[in-house]
Parts: sequence; structure tokens; C-alpha cells
Amino acid sequence: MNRSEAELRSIARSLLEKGVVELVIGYESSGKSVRPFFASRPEEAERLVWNPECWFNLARYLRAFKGRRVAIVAKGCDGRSVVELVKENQVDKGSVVVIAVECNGVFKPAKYGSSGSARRVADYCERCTTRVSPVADYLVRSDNQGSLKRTSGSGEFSKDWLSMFQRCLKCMACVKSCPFCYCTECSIEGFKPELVHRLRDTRELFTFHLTRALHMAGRCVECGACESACPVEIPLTRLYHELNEWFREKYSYIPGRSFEEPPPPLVFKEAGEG
Amino acid sequence: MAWKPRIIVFTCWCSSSGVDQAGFEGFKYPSNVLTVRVPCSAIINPSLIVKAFEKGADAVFITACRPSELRRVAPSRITEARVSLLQRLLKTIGVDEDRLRILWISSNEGGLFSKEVTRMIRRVEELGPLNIEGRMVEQV
Amino acid sequence: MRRVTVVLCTCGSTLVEEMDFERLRDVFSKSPLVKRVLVSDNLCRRSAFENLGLENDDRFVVAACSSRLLDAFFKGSKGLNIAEFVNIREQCAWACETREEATLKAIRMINGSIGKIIRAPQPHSGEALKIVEEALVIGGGIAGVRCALDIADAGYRVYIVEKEPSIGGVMAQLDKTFPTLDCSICMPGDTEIFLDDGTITTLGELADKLSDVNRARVGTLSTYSFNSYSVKQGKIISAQKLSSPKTLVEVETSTGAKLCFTPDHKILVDSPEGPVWIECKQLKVGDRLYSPRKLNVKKSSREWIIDLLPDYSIMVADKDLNKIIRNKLKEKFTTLRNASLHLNIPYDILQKTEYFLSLSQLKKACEAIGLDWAEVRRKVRTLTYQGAGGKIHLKPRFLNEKLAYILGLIASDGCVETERIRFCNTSGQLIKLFLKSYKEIFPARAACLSYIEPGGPNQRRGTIVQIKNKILIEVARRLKVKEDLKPIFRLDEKLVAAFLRGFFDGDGYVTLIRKPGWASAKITFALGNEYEYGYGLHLLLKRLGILSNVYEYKDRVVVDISSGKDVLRFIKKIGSNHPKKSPRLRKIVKSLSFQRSSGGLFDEMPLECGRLISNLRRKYRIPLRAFPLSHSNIARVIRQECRITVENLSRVLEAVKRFVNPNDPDYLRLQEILKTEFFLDKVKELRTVPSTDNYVYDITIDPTHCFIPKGAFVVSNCIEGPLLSEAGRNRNITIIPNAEVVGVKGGVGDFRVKVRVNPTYVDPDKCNGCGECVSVCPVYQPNRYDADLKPVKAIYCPFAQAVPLKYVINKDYCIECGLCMKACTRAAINLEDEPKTVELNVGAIVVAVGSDLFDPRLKPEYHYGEYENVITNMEFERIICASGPTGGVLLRRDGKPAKRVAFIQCVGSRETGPGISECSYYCCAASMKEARLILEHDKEARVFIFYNELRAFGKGWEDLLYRRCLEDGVVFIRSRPSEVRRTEEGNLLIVYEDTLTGRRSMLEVDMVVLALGFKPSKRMAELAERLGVTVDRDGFVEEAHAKMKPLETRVRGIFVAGTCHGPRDIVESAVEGSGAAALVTSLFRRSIPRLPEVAEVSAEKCTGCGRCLLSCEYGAIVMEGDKARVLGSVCNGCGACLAACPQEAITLGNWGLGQLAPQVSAMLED
Amino acid sequence: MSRMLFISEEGLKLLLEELVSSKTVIAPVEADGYFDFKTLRHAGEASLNYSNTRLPPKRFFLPQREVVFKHGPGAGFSQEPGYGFEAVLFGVRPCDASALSILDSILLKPPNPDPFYESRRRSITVVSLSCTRPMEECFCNVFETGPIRGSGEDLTLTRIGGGFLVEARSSKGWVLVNGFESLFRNADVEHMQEYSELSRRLTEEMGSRVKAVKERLVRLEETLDEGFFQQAAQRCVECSLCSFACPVCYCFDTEDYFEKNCYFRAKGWDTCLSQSFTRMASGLDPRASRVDRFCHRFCHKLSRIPLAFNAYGCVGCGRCVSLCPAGIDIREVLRRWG
Repeated sequence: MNRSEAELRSIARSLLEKGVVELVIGYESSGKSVRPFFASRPEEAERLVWNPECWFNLARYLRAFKGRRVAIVAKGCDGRSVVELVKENQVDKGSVVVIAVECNGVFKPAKYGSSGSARRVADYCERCTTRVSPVADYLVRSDNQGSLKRTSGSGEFSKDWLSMFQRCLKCMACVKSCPFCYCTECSIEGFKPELVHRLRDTRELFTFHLTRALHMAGRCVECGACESACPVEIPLTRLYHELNEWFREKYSYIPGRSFEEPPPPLVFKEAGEG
Repeated sequence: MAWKPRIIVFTCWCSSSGVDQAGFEGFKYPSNVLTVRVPCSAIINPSLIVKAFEKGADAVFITACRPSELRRVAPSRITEARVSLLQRLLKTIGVDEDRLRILWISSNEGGLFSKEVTRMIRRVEELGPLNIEGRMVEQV
Repeated sequence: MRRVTVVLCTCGSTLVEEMDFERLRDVFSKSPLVKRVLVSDNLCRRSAFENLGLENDDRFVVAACSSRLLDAFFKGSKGLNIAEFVNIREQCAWACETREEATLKAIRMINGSIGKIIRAPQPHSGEALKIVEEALVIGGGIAGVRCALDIADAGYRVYIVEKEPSIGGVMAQLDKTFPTLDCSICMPGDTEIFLDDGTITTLGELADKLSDVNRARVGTLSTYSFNSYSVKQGKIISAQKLSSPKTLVEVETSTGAKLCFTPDHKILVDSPEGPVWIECKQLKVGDRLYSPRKLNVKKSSREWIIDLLPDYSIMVADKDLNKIIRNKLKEKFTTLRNASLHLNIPYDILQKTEYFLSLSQLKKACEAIGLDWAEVRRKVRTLTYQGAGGKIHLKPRFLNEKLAYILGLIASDGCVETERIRFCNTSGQLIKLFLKSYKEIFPARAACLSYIEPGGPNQRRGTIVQIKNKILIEVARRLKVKEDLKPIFRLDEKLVAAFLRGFFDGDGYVTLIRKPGWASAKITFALGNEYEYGYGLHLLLKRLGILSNVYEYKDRVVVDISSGKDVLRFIKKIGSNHPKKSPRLRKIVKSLSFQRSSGGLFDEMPLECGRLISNLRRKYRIPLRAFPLSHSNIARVIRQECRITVENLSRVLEAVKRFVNPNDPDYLRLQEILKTEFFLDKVKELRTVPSTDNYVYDITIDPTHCFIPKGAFVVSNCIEGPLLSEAGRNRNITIIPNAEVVGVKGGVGDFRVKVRVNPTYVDPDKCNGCGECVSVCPVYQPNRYDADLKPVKAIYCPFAQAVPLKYVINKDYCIECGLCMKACTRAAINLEDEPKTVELNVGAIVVAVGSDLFDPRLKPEYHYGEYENVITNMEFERIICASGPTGGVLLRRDGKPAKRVAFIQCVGSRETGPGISECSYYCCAASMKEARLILEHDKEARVFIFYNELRAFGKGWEDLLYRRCLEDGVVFIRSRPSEVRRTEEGNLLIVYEDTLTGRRSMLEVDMVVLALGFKPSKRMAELAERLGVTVDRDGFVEEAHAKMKPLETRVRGIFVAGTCHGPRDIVESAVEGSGAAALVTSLFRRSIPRLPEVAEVSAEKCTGCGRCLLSCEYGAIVMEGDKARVLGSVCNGCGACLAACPQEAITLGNWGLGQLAPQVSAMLED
Repeated sequence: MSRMLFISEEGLKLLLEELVSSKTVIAPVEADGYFDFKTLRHAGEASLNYSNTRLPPKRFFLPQREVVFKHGPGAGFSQEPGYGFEAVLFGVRPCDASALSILDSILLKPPNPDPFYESRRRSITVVSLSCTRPMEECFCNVFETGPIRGSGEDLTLTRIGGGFLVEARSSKGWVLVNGFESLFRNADVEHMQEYSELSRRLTEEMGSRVKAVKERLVRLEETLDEGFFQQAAQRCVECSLCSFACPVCYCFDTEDYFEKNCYFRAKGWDTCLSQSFTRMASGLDPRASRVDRFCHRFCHKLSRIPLAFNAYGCVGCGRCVSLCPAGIDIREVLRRWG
């Protein structure tokens, strides 16, 4: 256990002891990887961990606790999600305590049966510029400043998106692990999608992915959760990044940068619950 | 039978009468230019265009009122922005953005419409068929 | 299962060779989604459309031409409104090279449409919108009131919501309205007005009195006025003198009243609905007018005879009194000579004791030495007079009944000359009576009597008594006994009675007709040929509450009292001393009973009673037999075919008492009517007469803007008053003053409007506008209505013609001392009053909130507010108005009269600066009118008008305004002055360049009037937002179409009238009011099918960011709390909001992804 | 144990080449670091040194989507079950193979077996390849579905020095072996020793991992404690990754749609974790809350299926464990109740 973890735990503990929050959303370790964890009692704070395995975007859980006072352990991207969710009126600013943890990038989780290639920082983290959440009530500095090796490679990315999409299982891991896919009625998923067939079949993948891309445009904080959750590793973040670029160029808008700047005048997300 | 570009034209009410005008003035254009009439260009959700591409449209064409001709420019501006975003997306996934175009016409500009449509068709013929469904069938 | 009906149109079979309809037909009839395929050869003909027989189909794909008609056919009609249109003519047949291609394209497109329409939500029932047949008019200005009245007249309920305490708007502030300066409600100058002290004056005199600088009298005079069935004294607060129309209408009533009016003058007439105002020109012979039974006079003090005598020629012959005076004079002026010099009384008169002082000299002297005349006149005993000398002992100090009686006799049978009074009569008894009563007052010796025996020198039969009693002569003269009797009118009732007794003994006849079980009596005065004299007598009788008729009969004027009741009243009040006549009267009393004798038309109660009685019957289920009258009779009353008589009414009320709730409004009203002080006079004759002089007059009476000229019948006054009061009285109109609209929900046919009613702290139901509270209120506040020129109390009534005429408290100024609460007899005042919220449910709304005027402070070059003599035209209107703060005299704030006045046009209009860009429409004409008003008041005044273009386009404006202005010498200068400067003495220098000559120069004037342009009222934007209507660049309400739909807004069911959608003048505002009313009523008459495709916001998805509001062209979206809501009736289904909504929380009928996506894919299938 | 055969490396290559040329051969192919079943174009593509394929071969028997029937004007009513061609599914791990046998017992249960599944099973020969180095997620030993020998395969290969031990498990297997007799020979004693050595090593290597006591597991439903599932369910993001990646999960959904002038009924994968899974037309949903759905998943796999079909609904391949974004781990359930 390292310094930053200790710091994190003490913060969480005190928050819970003082009753500032009902719950601290963080990570706990499970086997060789980590997984989300909701600490509700002070002693549970000790189970919290923070390391480069923590790829999941915990902001995704915030809506479930809407109206309750919760603390969240937030990487840079998680923090940005919080900001964006507040702007979209899905999370109320007041009730969330953000424990920002400085992040030097995370690993993509090792997938089942991979021919064990060397673990390195996920490529979306290499694109990432916000190591620290823009909104932070507490800040936990990382102990090893940028010690993670950033192989600024990933140049060998094949542009053949159609075959990428074609792998897709429509398992919805991307959708479900995304903090912004909170809509009750989705046009590409759920009980009665308007755009595609209901069956989770592998037709209409083009529409599926492009529509999702459009809906993420200008909102995606490029946390890479979707990409990491994807069993067939479609580099979705790369796609959404392109669209965010468009927004940056056109409206110089970067999702989740600040509460102040209003969302750009057109956003292609589906209806979400108020 | 030789491949002929298949084009979906989304027209807002005002510009749809522009399209009618084209026919009325006897401009001829290929028969698989198919029009979908919507009240206002703003109704055209980009996903709809994506869908059209997937379902076999080789190009999508949007005719809408000039922003200057609207009381409030919102609808056309939004359409414009949406289209440019979508073009960016198409480009990214390797679909030529020329396959999606927006054309400002008002109800009396039939000539302009048919001219632009034919130009579009020529361009698409250069690009060749965009066979999304064909390229994405899962092979067992 | 859903299936689509495909309708193909061959366009008059012109398309048949263009494409293969057979193929289309069988392709689609094979499709499992298609119910049936219909081919029509020209669908655009309604008959053809109807012949298709589509009753049992519910969703359609219509493949035809681009005609919009079809849209109307399908979407317009019930159940057929899920239809998708494919243009197979312009887009297939005419756009494709070959028939084959055209057909293929058609198939694809129709396929697409089927794919879409099959997924359309269930067809809309298309039933008509619910329409609440009530209207709301926001703003009670001229436009609003006109509109409300017209809607109300069409029989619909109307609410007027007015933010001020009274309706009337700007119009009420204007003095006279252009082009003709006549206010339409006027009477000739010689019309008699009875002041409360009994003096009788004429409109003409009043107008002069009130508009002269001595304004002390404004509001101190009052005259008879009508207020709910009782005669009230009403304050006269202004009088207007105006140029008259060519002809007037003369109304003659059966009691003999003759009055002239301008044709539009409103007169109170009895109608089944109760008293209503009818324009004079609409009067019919037989109409019943409200006329007072009795003309009361404020208790008048006793008339000192000495005060009735002329000052000169009558001397005071009391030696001792004179001595006292002389001594006092000596004390004051040391010598009598000084005194004579000072008082300019001849010295010898003062000095010589055998000379007497004349009354005037005496008064003068008393004044000088500070003796109170009231004191002195007591001491006067004996008088003498020049000429036929001899002292007269002033026996009666003041006018008493005996004297009045004699005067009566003289009035009837005597004649009054300068030196003598001659009384002649054939009957010796009368002569005796005369002498007897004369001697009682004047000892025979003192009065120089002389007889002339029958057959005396002048060949007259009967006896002549000649009296040389100067006092009597003078008194008779002074009381005009032989002229018009007016001075008598103000006397105490007893004296009037005595006078009339004398008159009766002289000239009266009494007849009694007796038949078994029935008797009738009649008292007649046969007079000379002086109609006015006869009417004077009529009025004197009325003064005592005795009604009589005056008419001409064989070139004689006859006054007769024909109704038994009045005869008895006459006998009771007046009686007779005549030895022959008085026994007759006694006999009449025996044979007539007051109750049973009919009062004829004087007894008839208003028609209204019928309605009220039947109301009571319905409410309390009172059986007909319970009524003490014959069935037929009561039935006719209830049917309002005849008027019920006083007795019957009282008997009816007695009878129903046990059934009804004593506080039932109808019951109370009947009680009130029973106590009425009016009777219903009948219109006997109507003549049109040329106007004598070219002026007519009108006065404004507070509180109940109506008065009773000549004590005859009730007429209305003031220009807008009737319109307002009509609105106030109309059963279908509810006025909600001090209120504003705070929220609007729903759409056409069914608006739910929240109205906040601000507290007035005076209960309008209790307040009767008596005004007691005002007199006690210690606080003053500026008065908006008088352009803040004349302060009013903190508890005040907006203006005299205000409707409702209720007092209100301005809490900003009120100090809550509670004095008013004490003063108020009806406990109407409640200082803890709180704002209330009313919810109205109406089918249509008319926006007539008017607009503000440009704030001249924004034009610093004119120094408004800095230089006190730079005023706005609205302030000018108030100054020039007779009822205004300066009583209609054009004074500057420093009190100097304004002799040179300049008008500056286009202040805040037709400019790119702070004002609005367009012409303010009214101000050219207004300024010209005002210019003429100035010249009306003061011929010497000089008026200059600085104009840009003169725009006198209205009807009659060229002649009546512009030309006359030129004639009157108004100077027009084409220029927009660059600056106004001030000279030391407070005059103003206007710096300008004459743009015609290009010459720069300056002009010195006393007063500058800025003709302000309109600007949208402050609250407009706010209100517009609440209503969902749009505003234009300048901030005026935006019309649906500036030319074709000028009175409609973007919102169905919300109309606009008056200046709130751009500058207007009064005429046009009124026109628009009526126009809007027409639209509203026509809306109520037809049924509106719901639009099948309108946007809908799903409440749970909406995050309330409000972007949709901006995107909507039609203002169809409103925020409710933090959610957006689409006004279904307003939405035109354009879909702009769909794109604007970041949540995509908005859906639009058949244009969702759920329909369009299938359409696209279906279209692309092979 | 039936008769064992042996085939050399080269032999296997030859065999594959033969098969590829004659019928459709589906085998693991490596693509950027992962292995997936693909139809071989040439024998070389197949890679045999894989731990396990990213996804199970389920989809070849239960396609993610298949048309149940179509009907329309002209077209009439038609059903086309199966591929209608012979195929060899090569290199399935025993666990995945045993998943098939579980599916058999469920889907082929009389009186109404699933014709589509049946035909596919008939036409596809499954050749399994035993695990020699199980991954840490693996717990096949718990359900005796591996590592060396599962159920449901037609032919089992086990790598030993210089070649593979071959065991034909079904008639289909024999047919295949007989087709290429020349390539096979009987296994000799060393082979067998090596084989038993391997199996011993693996059993003790995996023995240390979780256990399952059937008697307790089948009572899971009564004994499950809310708290545990609550916590886990809280984490669950309701993606259907576990079900889609599971070789056993067979939940499906059907959809009717109209296309190209015909009505179609299609059947496709679904997951019992998805919200709408148990929603009925009336809108009623017996498993509305996530915890319910969550519990159901485990109870179904570990107690209901065993009770009904006398086989666990899990083969311990460990895919769900490794793929779950929320780190939900079925092994924990086993640890508590196993």
C-alpha cells in the first residue's frame, strides 16, 4: 500500500465518520484487477485502492445515487464526467463530494485469453490532457510523478472501421459502462429502439455505432470505459475523440472542462430522464 | 443491371416545393433520386442519414431553406452544423464526405435543384457504390 | 391490424401516359400492409374526394400532385388525419425520363410512405377543440372597451383585465378628440341647470364660470344627478364649450319638458334590462325617460326683504340708526368730510340728518366702520324712497308665507309696473281676499291703495286694486313673478307653497267629476302664451313633489295636475284660501282616496320590475296565486308587456316577503325601485332643430356622470364616459381593475389565465363613491391621470368618469392613519387587503394593453424635466382640459399664461435613436387639434408647429384640422429643432433650421409641447412571453401577417387591438377593437379541428434548458416551472424545437425516428 | 475409457489441410492478440497454442440471430433450419465443449427439441483440445468440465510430447477418424503415462481453486443472503457481457418484423439481466429490480438447471469473471456456497 492510497483512505474514512457522505464510490481490489466499490462504513474505507488498474469510470454510478450525498474517487476523466453530468442536470452539484486522484493513465484490463502482450497505458490515456479532475473537493497527488511509461505509439492504427464494427456483439458493455448513456428510451438499444431492430443481432452495426458516436459527440470525456469494457476491443474512444475535435474546432468546446461554459447549441444525445 | 447511384433527398416543406418546381419546369433527373419530405430540415436527425447510408443510399442530399430566409435561423443553422459534424464522422470512418451534401434552395429554385442533383450524381459515380450492408455481413 | 389505404390520383388522367397506374395498383394491392388501393382521376375536387368513401379507413398514403388542398381535405377531416403525401406528378411523372422509371420511382416513394404511415401513432380523432365561449380582453383602453362591448353585444361573456384602477386608458386623459373639436355629447348653451342652492343657471353661464381663471368654484357647484333611482347632487367638475354640429334634436315629453341635444347625446331610457343609455337620435316617441318626482333644494336661509330691495333709490329712514352710523364714521375718519371723500358719499347726505342714506351707502359705510351688515339690517325699521315719498314701515323683516301668497296672487292676476302694482279680478271675493291678506302685512295707511270701480275709466270689467308699495313692487320684480318665476324656485318649500296657493286662488281651476264608485279631479292653470312661464310653474310644483303637465291649448299655455295622487298632494301641500275653491278641494279630499286614485303614467314603475319579479318566482318557486294581482296582470308584468304600478309593486313585495330571502339582490333592488324618486316621463315629440349659435356645451358631473337639465330628465355627459359606463353596466362584461395577467396555460378555445388582482384596500362592493374618505385623507400623491400636475389624496378616485367609480388607496403614499376608515359610513376600507389571484377560463384573448409614450428625458437636447416649461402633449391635454388641474387655462408652471406655444413633432418616433423607427401616427393631428384648442381659449395666442412631414390623412383631418389651423394662423415650420434653450425670464429659445428655406434661426416661446411618439409598454415583452406571442423589432406585438391578418397573433385564439401592436389613433383603435371582437365571435361560432401533428415535450425528459423557446418561430413553447410545454393550438409542427432540444425530449406527430427510419429503409428496399 | 489414438503434429496439419479442402473448418485464429473462431481459408491460419478463445463457439449452434420463419405474399410460409452443410469445429476447449452437452440436455429435451439447434449439432463435428496450461480465471474442475476432458465433444485431442492423444467420443468422432485412418495410430504406453501425468498435474494445480458442493448449491435459492447479492448487484451495470460471453447462456428473444414485402420472425440472443427481459405485454415485470435479475442469473445457473437437467449451467470457463467491467465474480458465489 502506497502513500496516495493511504491518503485516499483517510479522506474517505473521515468523510464517512463525519457523516458528510453516506457513501464513497471507489475501487477495491479483486484478484489481480480492481473493481468498483461502495464504502458505506468508515472501516470499509480501508478496502479502497488506487492504482493504474482503475480504468472504470465511477461517475457512471452517480445517477443511481441521485439525491443522496456521495463521495466519488475521480480520475481526471471521471471528474470531467461529473461536470458534464451536472450540466446535463443529471447529478446535483451540491450532493457530490469529489475526491480527485491525480492520474498518470490507466491500463486497459487484460482480456480473457489474450496472448499476454505487455501491459501499457491505454492509448486514450496518452491522448488525455487532464490528469486531475477539474472539480475537486479533495486532491490526492500520485506518488510516482508520471513514472508510468507512455509509449506514444499507437500509430499503427488501422483505419478499417467497418471491420472493427463488424466484430461487435452488441453486448452493450460500451453503452452500459458509459456515464452519459443514461437515457430511458434509447433509439439503438432497449425494449423498442426506433432506429434498429430490437434483437441484439449483428445487423445494423453501422447505424448502431455511428448513432452512438453522434450522441456522444461533444459530451464524451474520453474516459475510455467503453473501449476497455468492450470484449472485442473496438477503439471507440478514438472515434469519439474525432468528433470532440470537431466541437473543439467549431465551438472551442471541451466536454467537462468547466461548469461555466454551456453545452454547444447542438447535441445529438437521445432523450434522458430529467 | 448496371449500378446506378441511389440518392436520398431530405426536403423541408419549403424546399420540397422547390423540388416540385424542378419537375414542373420539366427538368429530368435520374429516377432513383428519392425524396423524403419533412416539415423542417431540423427534423432530420443525423442518425436518419446514417440509416439511409446503411440501407443502401450512395449519397444523401438535404435541401433546406436558406438561413437568411427564415425568421429565426435556428433550424437551418442546426441542420448545417449537424451535417458538417456528420461529414466529419463519415470521413473518420472512411466514407467520403461528398456523399452527404446540404443545399439551400427556396421554393422557386427548381433549376438549381436539378443542376445540383446531377452534379452530385456525377460525383457519386466517381466514388462508386457505398455498399455498407454488403461490406458488413457477418461471415460464419 | 393496421393497414394503409393507398389513394392514387391520375390528375385528370394526364398522368396515365406518364406512368403505369395499373402496375402501381396491383403492386400495392398485393402488399400485405395495404388495405386497398383507390384511384381517383382528380382528387383535388372535393366532390371527388368525398366520393372515395374513406369513412372506414384510418391511415392513408396519398399519391397525387403537389396541391396543398389534399392536405386540407385529409388533415382537416375527422379520423382521416394520418395521411402521407407523395408527389407522383412533379417528382415522378414529370421528373423521370421514361414511363418505366417514373413508375419505379413512384413505387419506391409510396413504399417508403407506407412504411412510415403504418408506424404512425393511432389516428387522431380530429374532433373539434373545446371552445369556452368567454373572452378575455387585456387592457381597458378605447380599443379594449370597444372590443369588449362588441363581444358582449354578441351575447358572450367578457372579462376586462385592467392594470389601472379604472378602464379608459390614455383616451380618458385626452381633452377633446380630433378632428372636430366637438365632443359628441352636448346641449345648447341656454339649457337650464339647477344648482344645489336652488339658483338656476344655464350651461353657457356655467361653462364661462368654470373656464375663467376663478377656479375656486370648480367642484363647489353641484346639480341634480341620477344614482340608482334616487336624485343625488353631483359635483360639477368641468364644463366644456365646443363647436356644435349643424342640427340638434329637440325632445318634448308629455309633462311638457323641452330639451335640445346633439344627436349622439345619451339619454337614460327605461328598458326591460333596466335603465339604459340611448343616443338621442335613436329615441322614439313613447320612450320612457327617468324624470325626478321632486326637486329638492338645500335648506335655503330666510330671504331678508331688505336684501331683495335695490340698493339705490331705497333709503333707510331710521334716524337713530343713521345717527349711530354717522358717529361711528366720525370716529373712523375724524371728520365726516373725510368719510364722504373716502366712501364717496355726498357730504351733505352724511351731514344733514334729514337726509337719509341709501341702502348702498349704508352698506358701504358699515363696511368702512366694520359693522356687520347682517347686524345692521336687523335694526332697519322704516324705509323711504325717492319719488312718491312717504315712509314705509318694514313690517315683515323677511319674506313670509303671507307675502308669498300675495305675490302668488299678483303673479296670477296682477301686473307689476315700475310705480305700481295693479291687481284686477272679476270676483269680488278674490279682491277681498287680496286686500285682507295685503293689509295683514302692510297697514293700509302705509300702502297707497286705490280702487277702480267696475266700469272705471279704462273699460275693464271687474275691480282693479292699485298698489304703490315700492317694497312689494321691488320684491315682485326681484322674484320675477311675472317673468319666469326662477327666483321663486330657490325659496323655502313653505313659501313656494304659499306662492302657489296664491297663484291657484288667482288663476287655478279645479274640476271634480264624480261617477258612482269612481271620481277624478283635475287642477288647471290657464296662463298666457308664455310656455317658459308655464314650465316655470311646472317646476315650482315639482319642487313640492307635485307632478303636472304643461301644454299649449288654443294659444294658451295650460298647466294641469290630472293624476288623482298629485291633486291630493296639491291639496295637502298647498290648498287654497279662496272661499269658493277651498270647499271644492275639501270635497275632493272626501271623494278621492290617495291609494286608489291612479297616478296615471306617473305611477308606472320601470319594466325591469317584471324581470326581477320573475327571477324571484323562479328562485323561490313562488306560485302565481301568491301574487295579489290578477293572473293576466301579473303575467303581463312578468312578460314585461306592461309596467307595474307603485301600489301593485308594493303589494307584490308585501306578498312575496314570506317567500324570499330578505337579502336577495333582486328583492333588494325591487325595494330600491319602489323607493324611487323618479317617474317615467314619456317622449311626446321629437324635432330636429338647427343649432342656434355654433356652440354646444357639456358639463362633467362627479360621481355619476349624468345630470338632469331643467329638472326634466336624466341625460349623460362627457365623451368617453358613456362608453366606459356602458362597459361598466353591461351584464356580459366583468371588469377586473388593478389586475394583471400573470400566467396563461392552454390554447385556443380553452385558455386558462391566471390574473393577479392587486389590493385597492377599498371593498368595491361596499364603496358607493361618496368621497367622504377623500376629504379626511391627510396625504397627497402625484396623479398619473393628471400627468402628475395636480396632486390627489392617497385615497382617490382615478378620475370623474372612472369605471368602476370606486375609490382606491395608493399604499405607496398611504400612512395608514385610518381616518378614511372612520369617515367611511359603509366600512368599505380594509387596509390589510391582500392581492388575490383569479383564474379565468376563456376561449379567446384580445391583447389591447396599449403602449407607453416615449420618455422625453432620452432626448437631452429638449431639456424635458429640466426646463419646467417644456411639457409633453399628454400634460398639455390635462392643462387645457376644463376639468384638468388648471381648470382649462393654459398656464405655465410659474403661473404665467402661455401666449406663445410651440409644438415639436416626432419626439421619439421616425428615428434611429432611442425612440421607435416608425411614425407615431396620431401626433400630427393631435398637435393640430391642440393648437386649435389653444386658439379656442385665447384668440391672441401664437402657435408654432415644428414638423417633419405633416400627416393629416384621416377623414376630415384635412379640412377640419389642417385648413382650420391655417385659417386660425397656426405657423407650421418644417424642421426638427436641434435644441431648446432657456432665457433668464424662463422663456424658451428653439434653435432650428427651416428645412424648406434652409435658414437657421431661433424662436422664443413661452411653452414647448413635445409630441411624444409611442413606445411599447414596459410590461409588453413580459406579457408577450406569457401569452406566447412574438414582438417585433420595436417591441410591439407582432401580427400573424402584417397585412392579411393584422389583428391576429402567432397564437391561435389570441388577437391584438390598439396601440400595443404599433402606433394608432383613437379611431383606428376603436376600429380594431370591433375588428378583434368580430374575430373572437366568429371563433366562438365555428369549430376548430385540432392539428394532428404538433410537437410534444415529454416532461420527464425535459431538463428545462429553454433552448426550444428560442428556436420556436411561433412562440408555441412556454416554460412552466422548469419544464417546457408546447401550446398545442399554437404549434405549427415545424419541428425546429426538435433539433434545438439537447435532450431530444420533443416529439412531433409522425416525424419521429420511429416513422422516418422505416420510411427510409422501406424506400431503399429492392 | 475407450480406445485412445495418437496423431503426430504433422499428421494433424495434414488432417486440417484435408478437412479444409473438403468441408468447412472452423478453428481459433489469432487476431491482434486474441483468438477467435473463424472459418479457415487454409490450415496455416489455425493456431493451436491458445489459452482459450475470447468467445465461446456457442454462436455456431445458437446464432446471435436466426430467422425462425418468414411468410409473405408469394413467398408463403418457410423455415430454413441449420446451415445445411457439414462443418468441423476444431480446437474447442473441453469446458466450451461440455457447454454444448449441457445445451443438448436443455434444448434437445423431448417432446419439443429446438430444430435449429438440433440440425446444427448434427451437421457440426466438434473437435476439442485439452487445456495444458489453464488460466487463472478457469475453474472447470469444479464442474468436471475439464481441463482435459469435457462432455459433448465428438473428438478430444490432448497435446503430449510430439503429438496429440486422440479420443473419439461419439459416432461423429469415429466417422471423422475413420475418414483419415492413415493419419492415426494407437496410443502406446509412454503416451498414456504422459497423459495420466498431465492429468495428475492439472488436477492438483486446479484443485487448490474453488470447489462446489452440489447439495448446498442446489439450495442456493433458499439460502442466498440478500446482502451479498445486493452489493454485487449495485456494481452490476447490466451489460449482457457475461451472458453473451457465456458458452451456456441460451436465453433468447424473438422479434417480428416486416421487410421486403414479407413478415419475418427472428430469434436472437438476449440476457436475463436486461431490464426488459421479463417484461410482459401487460407491462408487468416479475423481475423488475436488478437484484432479482441478478440473483436469478446465479440461481438459474447453479441450482435450477442442475435440479432440472442434472448438470450445472456453468462450465467454469471464467469468461464472465474476466470480462465483467464491474468485476462481478461467480467464483465468490461458489466460495460461499460451494
